[in-house]
Formats: sequence, C-alpha cells, structure tokens
Amino acid sequence: MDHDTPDHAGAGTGPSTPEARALDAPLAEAWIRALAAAVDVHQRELTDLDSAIGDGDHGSNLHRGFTAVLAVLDALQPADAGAVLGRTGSTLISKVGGASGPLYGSAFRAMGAALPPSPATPAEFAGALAAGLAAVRRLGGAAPGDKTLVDAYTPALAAFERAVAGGAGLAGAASAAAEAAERGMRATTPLQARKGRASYLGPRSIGHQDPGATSTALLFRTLADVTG
Amino acid sequence: MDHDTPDHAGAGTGPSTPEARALDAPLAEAWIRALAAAVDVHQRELTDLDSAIGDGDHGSNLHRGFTAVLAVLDALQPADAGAVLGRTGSTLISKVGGASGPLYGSAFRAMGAALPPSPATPAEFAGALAAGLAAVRRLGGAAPGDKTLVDAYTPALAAFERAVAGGAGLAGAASAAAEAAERGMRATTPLQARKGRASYLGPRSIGHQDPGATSTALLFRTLADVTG
Amino acid sequence: MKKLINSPESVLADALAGVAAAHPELAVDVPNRVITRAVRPAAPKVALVSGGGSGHEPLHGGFVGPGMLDAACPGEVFTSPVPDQVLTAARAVDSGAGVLLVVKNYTGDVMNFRLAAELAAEEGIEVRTVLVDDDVAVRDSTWTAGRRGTGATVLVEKIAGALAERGAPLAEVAAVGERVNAASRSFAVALTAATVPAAGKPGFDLPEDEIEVGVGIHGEPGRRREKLRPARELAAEVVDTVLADHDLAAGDEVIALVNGLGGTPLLELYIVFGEVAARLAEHGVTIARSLVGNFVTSLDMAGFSLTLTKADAGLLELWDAPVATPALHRS
Amino acid sequence: MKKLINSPESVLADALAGVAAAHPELAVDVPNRVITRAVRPAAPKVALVSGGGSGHEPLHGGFVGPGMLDAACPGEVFTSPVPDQVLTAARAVDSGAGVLLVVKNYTGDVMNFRLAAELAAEEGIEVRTVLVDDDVAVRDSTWTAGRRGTGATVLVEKIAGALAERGAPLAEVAAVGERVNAASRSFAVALTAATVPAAGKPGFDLPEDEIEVGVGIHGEPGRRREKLRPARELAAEVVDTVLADHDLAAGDEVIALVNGLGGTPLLELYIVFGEVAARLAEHGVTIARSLVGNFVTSLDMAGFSLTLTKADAGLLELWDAPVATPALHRS
Ligand SMILES: Nc1ncnc2c1ncn2[C@@H]1O[C@H](COP(=O)(O)OP(=O)(O)O)[C@@H](O)[C@H]1O
Ligand SMILES: Nc1ncnc2c1ncn2[C@@H]1O[C@H](COP(=O)(O)OP(=O)(O)O)[C@@H](O)[C@H]1O
Ligand SMILES: [Mg+2]
Ligand SMILES: [Mg+2]
Ligand SMILES: [Mg+2]
Ligand SMILES: [Mg+2]
Repeated sequence: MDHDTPDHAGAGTGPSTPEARALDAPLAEAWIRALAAAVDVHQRELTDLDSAIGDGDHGSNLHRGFTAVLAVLDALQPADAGAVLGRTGSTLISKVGGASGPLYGSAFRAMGAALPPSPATPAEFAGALAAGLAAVRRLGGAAPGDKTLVDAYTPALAAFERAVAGGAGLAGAASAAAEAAERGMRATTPLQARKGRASYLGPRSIGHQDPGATSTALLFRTLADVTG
Repeated sequence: MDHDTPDHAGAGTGPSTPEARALDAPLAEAWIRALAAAVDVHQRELTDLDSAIGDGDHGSNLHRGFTAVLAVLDALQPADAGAVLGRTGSTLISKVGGASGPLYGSAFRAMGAALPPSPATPAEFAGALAAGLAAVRRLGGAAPGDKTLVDAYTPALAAFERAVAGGAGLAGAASAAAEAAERGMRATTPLQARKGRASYLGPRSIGHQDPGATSTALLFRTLADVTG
Repeated sequence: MKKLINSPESVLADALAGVAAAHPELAVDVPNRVITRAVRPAAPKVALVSGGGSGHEPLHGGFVGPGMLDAACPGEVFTSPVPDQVLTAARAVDSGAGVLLVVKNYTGDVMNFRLAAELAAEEGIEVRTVLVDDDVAVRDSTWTAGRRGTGATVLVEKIAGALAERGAPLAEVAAVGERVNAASRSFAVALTAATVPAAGKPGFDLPEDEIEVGVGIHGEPGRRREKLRPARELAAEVVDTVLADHDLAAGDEVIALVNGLGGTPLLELYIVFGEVAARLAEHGVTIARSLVGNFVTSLDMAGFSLTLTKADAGLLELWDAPVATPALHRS
Repeated sequence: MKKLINSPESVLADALAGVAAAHPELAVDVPNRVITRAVRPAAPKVALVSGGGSGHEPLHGGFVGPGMLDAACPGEVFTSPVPDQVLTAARAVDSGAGVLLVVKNYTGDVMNFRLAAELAAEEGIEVRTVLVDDDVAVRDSTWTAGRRGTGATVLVEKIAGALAERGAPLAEVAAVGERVNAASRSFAVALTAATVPAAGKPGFDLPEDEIEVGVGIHGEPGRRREKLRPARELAAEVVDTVLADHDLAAGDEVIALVNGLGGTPLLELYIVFGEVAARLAEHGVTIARSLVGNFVTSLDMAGFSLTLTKADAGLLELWDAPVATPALHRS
C-alpha cells in the first residue's frame, strides 16, 4: 500500500522512502490533520475517561481546539514544519483553556520553535519532541508517575530517541514511540494521581486510565500513521 | 362480635342496640378516633392519589390534622357530640391548611353546630351531615360531578337520609352511606375535574380517583364501623 | 430522591430556624410560622402580608423587608397556610393603616385566606385581598378554579410594596396590586418533576426526552407532554403562548421574568432569557426591565416559567423603587 | 439528562447573549467572552478580574459591578478561560492602577491565568494574582495540586472589591484578598452528580441512599461515599471537618456561607444553615454575617458547601460595604 494515503491529504511533496523521510511542512500538517481526525473519533472516549476521574471535558476540549487548528491550517499555508506546529500550539492555547490547552499548546509551540526551517531530520525532530516535553513539565510541574500525559509522553520520547540513535527513520522511530506511549498510557491505570483534577480523588483515582495520557498516545499513534 | 370494640376507646356509656343507638359524645369521639386511625393507615394511598392529579399532600395534610385532633380530644372531654365534632372542625381548620383543611374543618364545625346537646337521633344526625355538606359547598363552590369530595359526600348523605326515612338506625344508615360514598368515590375516576388542583390537568385528570372523595369514603366507612 | 432534611414532618420548622439564624433583619416566629421585618416601619403604613405553601422559596419569606412585604406566612410544603397563621401575621404588622393580603389563586389558599380575612375583620383590622392569577396554562372560566397564581406574585408584591412604603392608602395599594396582576401573564414548562418530602418520590415520571408543558408550581403535571426541543424553540413557544393570552402589541414595554423552578442551573436560565428576548423582539415587544433567577420555585423541579407584565411609566417607577429583602435588593 | 440549551457547543455564547439581554448594567463582549461593568468607575482604581469555567453561575459574571468585580472571563463549561480572554479583560478594565486577578486553584486556571498575566505584563499592565484555595477536602501539599478554590472566591471578590472601590493600591487590594483566602476554609457534599452538556450524562452514578463527601465544583467525584443522613448530622460533620482544618477558637467570629451547588432547593439550604448555626454554637463560634443561596454552583448538582471565614472588624466592614451586582447587592 502506498503510504501517501488520504491521511496525508495536504502533503505536497512527492513521497520519499520511510527511512530517509524528513519532517517537512506537508508532513507536519498531515500529522496535525490526522491527530485532529483521531480526536474527533475518540472524543467521547476521552470525555468518558475524564468523567471518571476529572470533569468530563477532555474530549470536547481537544475537539474544540483541533477544530480551530484545522481552520487556521485551511486559511494559511505555513512555510515550514516549525510554523505548522507553532501555529497549532498557539491556536490550542487560545482556544482550549483547561489544563490540556496550555500544556499541549506549549508543547507544540516548543516543538515548532525547536525545528529548523529546513525539513527536520529524525534527530532534529527528536530534539523538538524533547523540547515539547520540557515545556509540559515546566508549565505543569508533573513528574513521571503523577498519572498525567507526562506518563505517556516520557516513554514515547525515550523510545523515539532510542530508535533514532539506532538508525531508524521517522517512521520507525514514530512507531516505536507510539507503542511506548500506549504502554505508558495503560500504565497510568494503577497509579494514584498527584497532579491535575484526578489528584483530588486521592486513592479513588486508582484503577482509571488517565485521559491526557490517552490523548498523548493518539498524538504518537497518528505520527506513526502519517510517517509509516 | 361486640360492637364496643377497642375502636370505640373512650366510649363511656353502655352499649345500646344498633337500631336504637343515638350519637352521643363517646360515640362521636370513637368515630373521630377511628377516622384518625384510618387516615393513618391510608395516608400513603391518599398522597399517591393526590400525586397523580394534585400536589401529593392529601394524606399528610389529613394525617397532620387528625394527629392534632387526637391531641385535642386527649386533653379535654367534650361535653356532647356537637362539641366533639365542633372541636374536630376547628382543629382541622387551624392545623391542616390546603383545600381539605377548611373544607373538612367547616364540615365538622357545621355538623357540630347542627347537633343538639342531647344524644342525636339518626334523623338529627342526618340533619348535621347535611349541614356539613352545605358548608363544603358554600366554601368550595363545587357541585356534584366536579370530581371532588362532594361526589362521595352527596350520595352518602342521600343514602343516609333514605335509610333513616325507611326507619333504619344509625348503624344501618351509616352502612348505607358508606357504600354510597364508596360508589361515589369510584365514580370520580372517569370524571374530568372542574374544581381544585386536579382541574388544572384538564382532560388528563380523567382516569384517576379523586383523593378527597377517597378520604370522604373513609369518613363514612369509619362511621359505619363504629356504629355497626 | 435524596433531600437535605431531618424528617418530612420537621421541614418547615427546621427551615424557619435556618431563616432565623441567617437573617437578623427578619423576625421569625417559629411556632406560629410567621416571618416579619425585625425593624417595624417608622410611620404607620399599609402592611403587606403574603403566604402560601412552602417549597417556593425565596417566595414569600425572601421578599420580606423594606419596599416589599411586611410579613410572610409559609404553610407546609405545597400546602396553604392556616387561617390562624395569617391572622397572627396580620395582627403583628397592622399599624392601623390596614393589611393587604396577597393571595395566589389556589382553592386552598383562597379559602384559608378568606377565613383569615373574616377573623381579622372581626378584630377590627381593615383587610383587602389581591388575588394573583396569571398562569395562562389554565383557562379562566366560572367552570374551573380559574387561572393559577405564579410568577406575577413577585411583581405584585414588589410594586404594591413600593406604593405601601410611600404611605399610600389601602385602597390604592390594593388597586395597584390588581393592576399588576391584570397586566401579567405567565406560562411554565418542566423538565423534571418535583419531589415533595412527605411523598418521597417525584410527582410524575417523565421520560428522558419529554417535558411537561403548562405546569404549575406545586409539582402538578402540566396540560400535556412534548418532546424536549432546543431552548430557542421552547422559548419561542412559551413567549407565543403567553402573548396569545395577553393584550400586548408591537411597541409595548414589558417587565420580563424568567424564573427557575428550582433545579435548573442559572446558566440555562440565561440561555432561555436570551431566546425569550430574541422572540419578543420579533414580536416588536420591548423588554423594559428583566429578572432572571429562582424566585418562585417548585422544590427541585427543573424548568422555567416566563412572566410578562405590561409596563407603563407608573409601574416601572414603582418597580425601580428601593427594596431590601433577602431575595430582591436594589438601592 | 435534559437541558435548556440549543446545543452543547453553543452553551456559553447563548448564555452570554442572555446575560447581555438581561443586564443593561453589564457590557458583554460575546465574541471575546468578557463581561464588564457597563459604566466604568469614575476615578482610576485597581480593577478586579476573575474567571473560570462556566457552570458555576452566578460566579463570576453575577459578581461584576460596583463594589466587586470589574470583569469576568467565563470559559467553556468547567473549563478555565484562555489567556487571550483574560488579557482582553485586563486591557478593557485597567485604568492604570493595575489589575488583580482572582484565580481559583485548579491546574488549568492557574496555567491559563499565568500565561495571561505574562502577556499583560509584557503590555505594561501591572498585574497581581490572588490564588483562592479553601477546600479542605484536598490536602495541601507540594505533592498534590493543592487545595481547590471554591466558596471563598465570593468572599475574596467581595472584600477585595470593596477595598479597590475605595481607591486602595494594588498591593493592598491583593493583600486583603490573600488575607480573606487564608482566613477561609470550605467543604462540600453532593447528593447527585452534575451533567456537563457535552458529556450528556451525570459525571458519576450515586445510589439513592448515598452521597459524595468532599466534592469539588466541577462534578468531580468526592473523596468518599457515605450513606445519606439527616441534615443535622451531615451539617455537624461538615462543620467539624472545616473546623479541623481551620484556626478557629471558641469566641471567634465567622462569616458563614451555606452555598447551594445548583440543584438543591433553597428550603433545604435554610435547613442546613440552621443546623450549621446550631453546631457552630456548640463550638462557641459566633456567626457574624451569613449568606445562604446559590453562589458557586456546579450546574445541576444537588448538595451544598460550607465556607467559614474568620472575621475581624476590618474584614466585616469591607464585607458590609455597598455592592451592586446581579447576584450580590447591598446598600
Ligand atoms: N500538571 C499537569 N501536568 C501534566 N499534565 C496534566 C497536569 N494536570 C493535568 N494534566 C493532564 O490534563 C488532562 C486533563 O485535561 P482536561 O480535561 O482537558 O483539562 P481540565 O483538567 O482542566 O479539565 C489530565 O488527564 C492530565 O493528563
Ligand atoms: N372547591 C372544592 N370543593 C370541594 N372539594 C374540593 C375543592 N377543591 C378541592 N377539593 C378536594 O380537596 C382534595 C385535595 O385536598 P388536599 O390535597 O388536602 O389540598 P390541596 O389541593 O390544597 O393540596 C381534592 O381531592 C378534592 O376532593
Ligand atoms: Mg477535564
Ligand atoms: Mg393536595
Ligand atoms: Mg397542597
Ligand atoms: Mg475542565
């Protein structure tokens, strides 16, 4: 199957082999569009998870945010991948609110700022992903094990870096990251939350999967999909 | 079975044959106490009927009223049947509120005022019951067929009067009245209410038995019980 | 249905104890169930006394204070007060200038207040009664109990209260109360039933997608059931229903009250108010003053009522007059 | 769960349209979601800006007006406002005397207001923030998100608003706000869950005889479940829980707020207030001022919160100062 599937709508450059592939503007845009579509599909699931240990709005928060992001992307043609992710971040900050708005917004802004103007190599993109996580941790103050999106993001980044260090291309690294994110996501279930609304439940937060970790797993899964 | 059962608690005079019996203070008090007990037993049923086409308080209204009546009867020994019924009426007026308080209260006050100081003959008691109905109709303005307690009271009074005219004693007349009241009560079911809260439902009041007609049936049934 | 109560029997006494504890500006006679102002008006004036069943809070106790009521007589939940209670209140607040009874048109309220008025008159207290009957869900005919009294009660009490505060004689205060009532029409829809504490369960069952249209304030079912629709359509229907029974023309001004029935969030009441305003604009009717919130409730019932009172300069001036009560305040 | 809305997506915009229609004394910027006073203060003064998720009405929009807030920024239901919105509000109301942000301690609120404060500072607006964290259901520790901000927000906004109205400088207004927060503790119990419009069903299921103890104002479940008990016992437990985390001794005075969470009838809130007052009397604590009603709600949630603020003459004098907002008014 050609990897330039409809999911890659908007990708304007010709296909390259997965191994050699770099993150350019069309690919970055394809990723964000795929993530927006995934949020749309999983909106209710994210909200239900948030109802159990939060306030029941994570799905609608991200849906509102990515709907606005799509409108921004439709209206302008960002020059490079950094601009795509930067605009995504600032749009999320100004449209989402709640905890996830500033956190995901700052993450994408930091990724965008960390990317070079030219298409990013897997290693450069790994650096951008690391800048994103650093922004989340600076703003939110959560550490791994606090039962937040950090628990999916941290192992995903580590897996991505490990794969790149081992010579993998974007596709391979993203696929490893997606799997690690999903493992991290599932590993939030037995944790007691120490940050975010779920922490208010104390021990009652145990036994529920964290909604933010779940949306972070979608973030890495869609990256794997569009690069794969 | 001796008709001077515990239901007649407070009856101080010796038993007389049912046919010759007159309504004296002990018998009047026994009636009111039996009615209070019946309201206690049927409180939920009366409230449920009122929930369907009214505001769900008929049972608790009467229960509150007759609880106060029992306390009044415990505290003083009314001299005659007229005083028993008069005190019952004024207590209901000052404790019940709602529609049933003034209506039943005025009925008992009018009955009390219509009774002679001496034990009342069946004919005299028929006159008192008629005065009670007249008070209800004067105050509430309801006519037969309006789906109110008048629909049980009217045929009950007519049956009582007919029985007395035919030579029946208190027991026979009361028993005929109780049966007529119950028929009248059941006959309220197909009616559309034109008075009281049930009238607000318009055609939707059809198919439900009127709570006030139901408590009026209890009133005549307990009269038959204590005199029979 | 869960309730924050001690027992169904003690609801009224316990709530009155709370009112007494919360409002030093009110005097609460708990045994007699009468709420009056703690500070009596300086000069003799017509006293306004209202009352009715409990469960409609803040009506009526929340409207006792300068510029509005002199006394409130709360009955048991959804049960009108008894004559003795109203008489006690009338005695407490009559300054010789007479007492105006504001009575909502329900059989029980009418009869109990009538008996009280007779007793008060026997004691030489000058008494007049204003009967509030604004609910267009009920046809007004000699064959029925007549229209119910609902939201307009707040406007009658506020406006008549303002005139009384200025020292107007009893006949004039009664007349302005009757004028407000005649200028007012209301209609209500419910999304859920109310649960009377003594009954312990909702007065009616309503499927997840249906509403009761034309409900009263005592948990009675309405005239009919409909499917729940968007607030815009519902508000438009309620506006149109009220206008159909109202003598309002394009260019007229109204005081508009969107009243919550107790269980509806204020957020939703504002949505409804916005849609009511939009629909009235389509009819060319101007909202001169508005009120949004829980004023005449029906315990925990979800839903709202709309009251439209045709306004003129005189009524607006009295509506704007200062009032200082727990539930309505302006300076 | 039935709601009086047009669609879950349009709840906030539709409600703001209603606020605009109902309150000519407020200016509502619907696209930017900012509510300000229609008439700007005559002299420059510190401006109070608050905000948070919608669904807590009358908080915060109902507290905009002389003597309290200058602007409110309502976010989506239970979702904190975005930085742009807060910045727009700060710009609109800054008179040069600076802006005090009143922020409830939730991760989302804290982060969004922090980003807004940075943006405002970049524009040269002097900004201070008071973080409200009064809910003793949450242990205050560096390992948690800290105590939540709930009922005390009303007291912080009222008292800091009164001081700002008198022309006090930003540092003093912020300091009194912090003092009120430090003197306040709250605790809440819920009888039912709230239903977020976008979720369409209650946030949790609660059996007919159980309550959630230690809930927040966003429909989150509480710390634990208990059997429903009589109001007297429940109120006593809530009083004791608040006092256990409060530095109050016999002889101290408090401002007591019994706050409805949205779906509880006022009748029941008064019953609770009466029992709270009785329990406080047993502890020797005097209620200097009280407030009973729906002030910080959680959509249609049934239940109540208790806030006790240790009072001194200075705070009471500011509490008593005139205020004229839709939801709190005194002259
Ligand atoms: N301090 C934090 N650091 C990192 N992630 C956090 C933090 N607080 C909350 N989150 C994440 O945000 C998610 C909730 O997002 P959302 O429901 O959109 O916001 P809110 O909690 O304001 O309603 C949580 O599931 C968690 O993963
Ligand atoms: N005008 C009337 N005349 C006679 N009976 C009436 C009238 N109005 C109501 N009733 C009776 O009163 C009953 C209701 O009593 P109750 O529930 O105690 O009072 P309320 O209607 O005030 O709640 C009705 O079932 C009806 O039989
Ligand atoms: Mg959430
Ligand atoms: Mg009834
Ligand atoms: Mg009743
Ligand atoms: Mg939220």
